[in-house]
Amino acid sequence: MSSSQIYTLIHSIVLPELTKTLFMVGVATAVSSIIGIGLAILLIITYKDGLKPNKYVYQALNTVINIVRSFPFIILLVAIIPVTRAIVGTSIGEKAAIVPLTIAGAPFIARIIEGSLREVDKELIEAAKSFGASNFQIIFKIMLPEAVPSVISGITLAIVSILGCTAMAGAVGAGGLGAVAITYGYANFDNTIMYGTVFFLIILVQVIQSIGNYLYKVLK
Amino acid sequence: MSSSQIYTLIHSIVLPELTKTLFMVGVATAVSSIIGIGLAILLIITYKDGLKPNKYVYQALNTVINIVRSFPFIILLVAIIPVTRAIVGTSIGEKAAIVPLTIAGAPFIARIIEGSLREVDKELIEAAKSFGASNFQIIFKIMLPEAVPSVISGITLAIVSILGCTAMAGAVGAGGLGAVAITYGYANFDNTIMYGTVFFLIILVQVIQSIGNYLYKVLK
Amino acid sequence: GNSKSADTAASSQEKKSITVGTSPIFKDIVAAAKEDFDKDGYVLNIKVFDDLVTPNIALQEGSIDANVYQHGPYLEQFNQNKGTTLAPYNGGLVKYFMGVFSKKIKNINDLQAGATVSIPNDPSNRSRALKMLQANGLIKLKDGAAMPTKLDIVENKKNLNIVEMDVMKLVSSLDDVDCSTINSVIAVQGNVDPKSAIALEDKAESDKYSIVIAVQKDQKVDKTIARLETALKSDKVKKFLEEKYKGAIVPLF
Amino acid sequence: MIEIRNLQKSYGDIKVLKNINLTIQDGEIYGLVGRSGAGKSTLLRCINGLEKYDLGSVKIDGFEISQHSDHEIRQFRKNIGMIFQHFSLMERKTVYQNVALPLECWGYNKGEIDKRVRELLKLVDIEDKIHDKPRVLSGGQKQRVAIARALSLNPKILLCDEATSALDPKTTKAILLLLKKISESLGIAVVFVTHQMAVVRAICHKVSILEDGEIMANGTVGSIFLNQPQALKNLLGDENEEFIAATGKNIRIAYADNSQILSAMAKELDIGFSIAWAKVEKYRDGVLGSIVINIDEGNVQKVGDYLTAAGVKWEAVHSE
Amino acid sequence: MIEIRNLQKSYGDIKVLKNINLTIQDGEIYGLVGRSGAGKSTLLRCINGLEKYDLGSVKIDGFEISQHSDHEIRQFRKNIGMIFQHFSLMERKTVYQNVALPLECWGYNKGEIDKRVRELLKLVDIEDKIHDKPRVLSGGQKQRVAIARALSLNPKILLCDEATSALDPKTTKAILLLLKKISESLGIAVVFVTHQMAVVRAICHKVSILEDGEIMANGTVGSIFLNQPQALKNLLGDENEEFIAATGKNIRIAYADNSQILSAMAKELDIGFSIAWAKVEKYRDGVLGSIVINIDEGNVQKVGDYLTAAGVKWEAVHSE
Ligand SMILES: Nc1ncnc2c1ncn2[C@@H]1O[C@H](COP(=O)(O)OP(=O)(O)OP(=O)(O)O)[C@@H](O)[C@H]1O
Ligand SMILES: Nc1ncnc2c1ncn2[C@@H]1O[C@H](COP(=O)(O)OP(=O)(O)OP(=O)(O)O)[C@@H](O)[C@H]1O
Ligand SMILES: [Mg+2]
Ligand SMILES: [Mg+2]
Repeated sequence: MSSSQIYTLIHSIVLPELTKTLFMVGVATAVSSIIGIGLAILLIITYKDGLKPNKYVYQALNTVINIVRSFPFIILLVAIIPVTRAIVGTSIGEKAAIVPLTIAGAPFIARIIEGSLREVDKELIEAAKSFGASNFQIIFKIMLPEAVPSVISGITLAIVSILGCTAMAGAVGAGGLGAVAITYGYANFDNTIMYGTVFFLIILVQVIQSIGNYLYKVLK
Repeated sequence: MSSSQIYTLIHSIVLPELTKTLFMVGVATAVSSIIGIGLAILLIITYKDGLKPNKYVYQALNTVINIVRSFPFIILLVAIIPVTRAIVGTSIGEKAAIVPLTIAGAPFIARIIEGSLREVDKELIEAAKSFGASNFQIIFKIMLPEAVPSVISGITLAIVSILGCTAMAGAVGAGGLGAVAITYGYANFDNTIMYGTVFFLIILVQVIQSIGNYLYKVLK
Repeated sequence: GNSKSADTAASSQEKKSITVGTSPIFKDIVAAAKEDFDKDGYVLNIKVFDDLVTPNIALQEGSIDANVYQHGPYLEQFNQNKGTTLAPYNGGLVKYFMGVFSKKIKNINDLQAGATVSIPNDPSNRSRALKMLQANGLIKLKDGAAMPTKLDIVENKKNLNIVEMDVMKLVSSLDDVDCSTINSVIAVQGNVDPKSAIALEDKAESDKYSIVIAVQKDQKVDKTIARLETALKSDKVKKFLEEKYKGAIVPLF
Repeated sequence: MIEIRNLQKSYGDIKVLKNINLTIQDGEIYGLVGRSGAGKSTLLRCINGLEKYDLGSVKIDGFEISQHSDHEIRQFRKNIGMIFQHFSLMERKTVYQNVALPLECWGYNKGEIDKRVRELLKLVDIEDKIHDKPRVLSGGQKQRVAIARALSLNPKILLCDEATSALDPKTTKAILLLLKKISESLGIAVVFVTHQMAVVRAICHKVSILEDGEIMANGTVGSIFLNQPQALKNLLGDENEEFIAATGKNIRIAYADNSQILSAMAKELDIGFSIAWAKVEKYRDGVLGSIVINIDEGNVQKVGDYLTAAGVKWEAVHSE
Repeated sequence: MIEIRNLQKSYGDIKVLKNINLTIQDGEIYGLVGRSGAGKSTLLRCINGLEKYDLGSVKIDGFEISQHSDHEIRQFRKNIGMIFQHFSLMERKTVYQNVALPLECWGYNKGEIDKRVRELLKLVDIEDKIHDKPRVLSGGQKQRVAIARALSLNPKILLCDEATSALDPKTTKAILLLLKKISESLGIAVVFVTHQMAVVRAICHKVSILEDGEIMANGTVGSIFLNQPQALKNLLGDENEEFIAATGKNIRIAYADNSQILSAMAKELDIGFSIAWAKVEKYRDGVLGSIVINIDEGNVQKVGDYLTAAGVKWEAVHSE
């Protein structure tokens, strides 16, 4: 690759698409983390040994999560177009991509956080009960704080997976590094663009993972 | 949907494609679990506080995992065609799809298992050291067994994610339920096939998740 | 109130900035037209969709003003199945053709029983590929299937193993299959000489599949779309096509 | 007041608590002793409802946990502090935050919390580790944090599960003194599960001995240690092996109050004795214990008669 | 033989061990006592190399852990059993599997393992929980499993970190007897960290008192308890408050061997005394302890002279 090619690649593709990618991944991660954590909490609370066991709610949530996770992403993208349009006013572009990314990300994160919360020592929960902590407090002051490091590494995993999904968001014209790698690189048999963009994706993943590992270490 | 349509759907699509799907997911999960667990163990061993800290090995593995995770799946599919051909003799069909599925699954599983292993109580590892357990034994007789429930829920998560990827494996002519849902249902404007196949995907995910949850409960 | 209605009037006839959806394959052609279009304050926004369904959905919902990626029959079928109200804007723009390519055989009749044939897995190319195989006497399709799929094969004498896959993968699949049905655009981009085809789609057949500019039936920006058409059908674009695709994409203007 | 009536609890087939009856008054420090696995921790956990029971009732000031709403149970538990056998500290919070947690949960304001936490950490003498996480604490330090946390809400009832097992003698004394003071001044009931008889003697008014989920003996500490019921012997083990008696006979004397029985006996009977074993300790407000004296075989009859006449409990103990 | 020379260890700025020197012979049971946080556990963990130290050396039969390969260290640790303060049992393995684990790791065959595990579980009296997971065990039951595990490989050195803190008195005695027997018959060295002075008296030959990371007193158990060094007093706390003396004076007598000093004194001086406090216990093979007698103020001089003449250590202690 000549240096002028590299310059063009970076200027006309990488920088603008990187911004889009960060925007999509950032917003989708933030929102799906909130939803995912919420779902995970509900799962943990209503679980058989949970704070407020409720078979029906648990099963319902469990099933909804499984259903959403069952959809191939591209089908999900289209199936929820009415929802997307209702939320962002259009079904194309990076804003529109955030909705399916979030909907796909949330149940994934829910499962991960559910796993982290399940590993919190039962004795700590009992200790909290013993001084009269409410279920709300047990979740937010005991379980979540104790699970923070493993929640962090779970969310790091999720961010990278969501980043992977943004590549498919090219289907709704959202752009982003992954989509460019596919539409300009892969679909055009242009290895320069393909591997060039993937290279920046690699750097991005490396950065995300390093931040995740660092936070884990600090918080542990 | 009429009953004859359902019959056709099940007979000519669901059953053969389900078999393919199970084959791909099964083999890919098995192999990528083995590789992923291996990688996770190496990460844990060579980590700063690990049993045999080694900055270089750790960083190298970490980077390789990040690189593989950076590739959009469809690009990975192309990028490793020579590898696929070397392993299974062809780059098309469900056998060929197993290679990229495995390569994409392994680093994902590695990250999940790494997380599970990191949560194993340090005191247990010390106890094992105190009676002279080898590093090998500490990994296989203490850390992995203690982490089994969380490994199980991690692998459950991975299976569902790999199942999601099989939909994209249609790109190399692998077929499978997800690919049919996309190419015959979605792209062919056939909602019967699309939602029909997705329905079976949902059942599949539900079954996978239930087995995972059950094993978790029993093993915990 | 006054200025607003003026705006609406202007945009209904000649919106100065339009967005056109396209696919990875046709994005370069649209891009080649951009220079001519982008004069006198007009702006052409190009949105590349990595999918064959979403550009039409986007067009129907009004998120884009036109799209350039599909052939007429596909658009028709789409309207029928999805209840959309899209229409081609005038006639065809360009066309490409399907061919059978192989690294193993020189003549399509040499295809052994049980041979593996790879075909595209998207409906617009798949149907053409299957019809081409039928035309070459390899299979028989159910009568009247407008966009046939593998499920519509009623006879497969040579018991061919037909593998559907992503169009982009067809070229690389040549190493693994006995032959492959690849359209000329993909072939040329994948460094396969379209002239090396061992069988070709009927000319009459490929004429049916000319790529169109699709718009909403009751679209309100007629003048701007006309400008788009003009830009696309320019000599500049023609030259670009000849240089880049070497006959794999045939201009219909 | 804690009233436990006909309490029963099983884990699967194993009956862990069998028909427990117990009444603990306000201001009383109640010892719960018994062999490992006897069900002490389980009984304690039934009191604040962390453990469900199969039959019977546990009432605290008339409040029966199984009949109340979540909200009421929380309110109820606010008044019951518990020190857990395994400490159960939050690993990711500092010492300060661990002790502050109950206060935060009950909505105390920052100033109050700060004051109370510092005061408690001073009481348990762990101020120097205030911003450390439990991970870096020694066993005894963790236990002290657990004690501080249990006291944070000024409970009316305190449940202590081997709350001084990891503490050195001096710290143990200080903590016991603290508990005694709190109990006396505020009239709170303390239930103290322990294996340390010295602890029972030092602060408990009453004690129950659990054996395999049953209360086999209970009463005031004085009566239990004086009367040495079989349950106590089972718990303490055969102590014979502890006495050296190369020659002569060993006689165990139950020693209570400040009597001069030994010097008087030496003089009156004009005999000599050595002490083979003794444990006489201040027990709340008197002294209490046993002394095993070693006398010549020939003097056994005399000594026995003398002690009986003086109204002192005694028995001959067999040496190895 | 364990030889510790000039051992130093810090966590950040905090010096946890300051210049520790200690020699422990084979067959010796060595007590390590000290206040909570004094560094006992840390010192113990330095012995088998679980903790790295900053300066000094720890040698076991001449083997210094920092100078050896992994393989040698494993072999070395095989001979050092350790009972952890927090038990450190594998949560997902049964009692049986926990005890079998070290044996499995050292490649014993199934039959040997089964025999040894059952034998050990019988020794610590926990056979009835053999297939239970630690989660359902009581504190003392867990501790017994930890003890069994530490003994599984027939170690030559046994490191015990408060190994009987969760056990009832009878079980404690049984375990101590077991350790003593093992140590005597196999000549193994036992290092016993504990807060229970009774344990020290019962089985230890020698004892060191740690204070803030320094050994402030050490010697045979007899000499330490007789001489009552300041470090011991610091550890046990001020015991004055334990004596009741409404009237008269309290005198503490260091009581050793089977002397008849008290009866003789009563007769010869013709005085009466009551016992305000006493702890006389069998210590390994003799008796040892202190007795605090309460006498009339007027007799103090007489009694003092008498005791001094008889060569008995004594001191006047102040009551509240
Ligand atoms: N969750 C459980 N499932 C089954 N059995 C249990 C469970 N918890 C406790 N047990 C059993 O109940 C019995 C009583 O346990 P508990 O913890 O109350 O004993 P404890 O008197 O506190 O003993 P220690 O002094 O050793 O702490 C034990 O035999 C124990 O194994
Ligand atoms: N990982 C660590 N990081 C920092 N400080 C530590 C760490 N481990 C122990 N300490 C500190 O070292 C000191 C000695 O701890 P150690 O556990 O040896 O005490 P100990 O004598 O065993 O006390 P206890 O009788 O309470 O168990 C304590 O003050 C403790 O806070
Ligand atoms: Mg207990
Ligand atoms: Mg310690």
